Amino acid sequence: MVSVVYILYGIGALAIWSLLYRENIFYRCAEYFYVGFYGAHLLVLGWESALSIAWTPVTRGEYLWGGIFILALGFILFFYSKTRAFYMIPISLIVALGTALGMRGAIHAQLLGQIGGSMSSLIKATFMDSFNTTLITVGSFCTLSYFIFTRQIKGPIYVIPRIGRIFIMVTVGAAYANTGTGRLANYSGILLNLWQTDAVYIIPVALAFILFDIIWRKTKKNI
Amino acid sequence: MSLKKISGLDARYLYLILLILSSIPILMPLGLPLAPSALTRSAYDFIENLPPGSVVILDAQHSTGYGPELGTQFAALMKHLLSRPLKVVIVALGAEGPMLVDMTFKGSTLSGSPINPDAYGKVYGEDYIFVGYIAGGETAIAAFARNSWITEVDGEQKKPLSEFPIMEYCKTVDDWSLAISVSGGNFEQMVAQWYSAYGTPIIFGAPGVSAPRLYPYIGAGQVVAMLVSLTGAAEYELLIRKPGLAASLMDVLNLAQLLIVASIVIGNIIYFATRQGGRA
Amino acid sequence: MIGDEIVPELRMRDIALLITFTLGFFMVFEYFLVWPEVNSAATNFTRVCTALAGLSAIVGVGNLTRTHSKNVIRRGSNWIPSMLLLISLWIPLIIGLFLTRKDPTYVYLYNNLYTPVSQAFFALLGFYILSGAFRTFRAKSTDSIFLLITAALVFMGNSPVTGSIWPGFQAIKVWIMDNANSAGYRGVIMGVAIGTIVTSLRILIGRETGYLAERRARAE
Amino acid sequence: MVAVVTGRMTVFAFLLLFLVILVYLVIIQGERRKKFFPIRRLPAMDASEEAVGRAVEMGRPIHYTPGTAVLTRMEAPQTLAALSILGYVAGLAARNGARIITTCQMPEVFPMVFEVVREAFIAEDKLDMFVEEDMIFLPQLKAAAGLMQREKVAANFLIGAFWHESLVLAEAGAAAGAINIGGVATMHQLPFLVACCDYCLIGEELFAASAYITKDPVMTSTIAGQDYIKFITLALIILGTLLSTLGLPQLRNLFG
Repeated sequence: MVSVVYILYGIGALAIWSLLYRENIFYRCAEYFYVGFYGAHLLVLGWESALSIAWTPVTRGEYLWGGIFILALGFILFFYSKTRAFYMIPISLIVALGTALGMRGAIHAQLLGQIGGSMSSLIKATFMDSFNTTLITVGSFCTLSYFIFTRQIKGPIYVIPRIGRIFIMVTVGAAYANTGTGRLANYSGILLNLWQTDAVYIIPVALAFILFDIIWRKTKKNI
Repeated sequence: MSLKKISGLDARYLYLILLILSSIPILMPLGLPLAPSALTRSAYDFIENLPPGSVVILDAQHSTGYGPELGTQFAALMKHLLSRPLKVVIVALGAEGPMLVDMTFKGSTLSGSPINPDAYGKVYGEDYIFVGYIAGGETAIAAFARNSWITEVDGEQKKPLSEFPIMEYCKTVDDWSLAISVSGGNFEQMVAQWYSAYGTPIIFGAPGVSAPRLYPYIGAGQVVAMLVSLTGAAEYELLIRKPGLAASLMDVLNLAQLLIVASIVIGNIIYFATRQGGRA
Repeated sequence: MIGDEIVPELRMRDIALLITFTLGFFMVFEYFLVWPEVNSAATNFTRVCTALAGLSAIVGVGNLTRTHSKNVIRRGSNWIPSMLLLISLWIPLIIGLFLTRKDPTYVYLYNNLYTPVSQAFFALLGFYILSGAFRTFRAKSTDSIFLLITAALVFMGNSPVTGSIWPGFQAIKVWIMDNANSAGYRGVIMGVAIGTIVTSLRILIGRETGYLAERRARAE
Repeated sequence: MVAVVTGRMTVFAFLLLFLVILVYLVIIQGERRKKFFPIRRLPAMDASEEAVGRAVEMGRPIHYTPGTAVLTRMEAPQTLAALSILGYVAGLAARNGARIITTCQMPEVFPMVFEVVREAFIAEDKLDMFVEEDMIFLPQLKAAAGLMQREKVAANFLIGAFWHESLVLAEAGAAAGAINIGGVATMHQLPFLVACCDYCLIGEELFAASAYITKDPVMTSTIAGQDYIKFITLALIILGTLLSTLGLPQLRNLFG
């Protein structure tokens, strides 16, 4: 008995993958469904978090939170529908939080942590370790100097940001490939499901549509 | 055709080549040569050298979230244990364990083809048993070591453990010859509760993301060996000469990555050819 | 509309900047204090903002409904997919809000309709990694030569079959990821951190207001 | 009981350093000097004018998206910087009469995107050309991949904080035959946008872009402030490495 679950799996997956051939009605329906469903999911999650943060405490008798919940609901509904000027008020709260979090994280974890990491001793147990540590320290030094914006660096010193840019390219190449392998493993998992489950019945259907489309477009071009 | 047209056109031909190239190993596993890493080989050798009748614990502590990465490790280890004259006690210390053990026997997209113990001539209750799920994380790890009958009822037929002859050989951790755990975490707890406390040899099945923090345990001799990610599972499948899901997924990964390297090389050859043509 | 005259708009914008200034610096300096009342106030403020941001999904759903229902009524382009969007928006929304996410129909829709599409989108990356590499890894300059050689080496190191040809590939890949990669990575992170801090300060003291869409003088 | 988190004193000292440099430069220097600090060339921003021109010639729309970081996350400053650049690009589009499609994944940011583009059209007296339907809310930004090919966009701006959707959007833009202009500061997506976009703002360049565009004396002086802090950081790295090599790790321990 053909399982509906895997047929739906095949239809959904191949409809999205048909974008690789060209944008078409099957892909568009899958995309519109995807946007619609996740729009609902986003609000369901948002509603759930708002309930647990603000409304459930009311049921435990802490009435302050009920007020904040209604206020939050009112803020969004009232201010957004009014005008740009009013909507700035709820936004200024959220921007204040995001900016403060961004700053705290950036100073402590990113900047100071990385500076500390770049200060290790260049003399290590083995020659290879010393070479690697020197490479990392010099590399991060040059890379950071690439981001100097207001000083036009001329003359021999220019080699430092130039080397910095090369280190950036090495990092980009390495990270592209390393993350790429993970994405390919993902892709092969989906392809495996398509071949080894009842979803396989959708493959010939998809191929038929594509071939028909190629022939139809070729004949239309010749007429 | 100008280079722009070539690269525009080629993207779809590339996708077609990738689809065909990666579908071949799925339909018929090629079993591309895979140099088994030392870690995988030492796990295989340890199990091969276990004296007949040894009690081996196989713990399912992974989850569906890891997909085939851990599911195939669990299946490969189970096939090997069932093909050896050993007493295999399967336990689930992870919440999704019971479902995953069932899926491994019945076959699934996470673990590969079904495993039929009868084909290995093994009898449930005498040669292998599933003692069910024990909740509690570290406390469960410690409790199961102190008393392997802690669930009192087996996970498959829900009958008292006393009715199964195999359990006579597995009362506490002292009876264990080896503890294998396929898991996404709790590694430090298992080393503490099983190896440090009782000296039980341990083999881990770990995802790629956890491997780096486990190498020190192997270096210190607290853990015998480890299977790492899909690669480890594929290598183990080739060692037990039963290429399955992991091997075919590895073939897909190998071919896809070699295709990318080839396309980088060809892309540059086209680039230099047209640039020479353009300049000449 | 009320906001369009100049006077209220200036007042509202200044109030907004004042709120951002006071609450922003309060949240920054709270990080350095062990002061129970202040710390709990900061946690509560974070919870309120999370609730606000969560609820703003109402705005999103409102926009989706308005745009696509207008498209259906007008029989504009793609009105059939728009109808499908409205159906796949409102049916799960009603189930999700009133019967919660644990309801079997919601779980069925999520697992059997949404997840395959979402995973397929994610798996598109497998194809795009290939076409991206083919299209852009061209040895046009010294930079791109370093880029494509490093990427090729790491790809080779990641596919075990090359291990049986020459075990050195794995060793090279491990060395690149541990050393060459972390050198550039650390430099860029420090740059991003400094940029984030100064941009955040510009926003808090009200100098960076591009996000509030202040009317930009016509660039002569 | 009021106390200070001792572990974070170096962080506090660095924060004060930032404030002092910024206040001195912005308030005192920035206001007084009418001329702006020259910022080195940002190819991605110079290319945006050319990309908009190309879109007008081909009669095809521009696509802009300010990334996928909600404002309650650590990456909020990246989204806000992306909105400033959106104002500039929308201004270019309005002035040259190009159609700009803006997609946004974050519900609380969507009204801001709507207003930034609307305000840019008002500033160019082209409010009649502003199309509300082109401001599109997409709960999942990956869905813009199909949109770009349907509309055959000629220029594709991917500026802000991205996660795994960056490569899908970059390659979909390339498939639609668009010029890809990227700008990203989330480290894990830097490889994909730097590799697959024709021009890309790398890391901190995303933050310097809004000052580079406006050429406003105060804004560019804060960029100069960033450079002062970089010089201090570079000096610290040299000093710390020397001390550690000589066996005095005190400075290094200060930084954790």
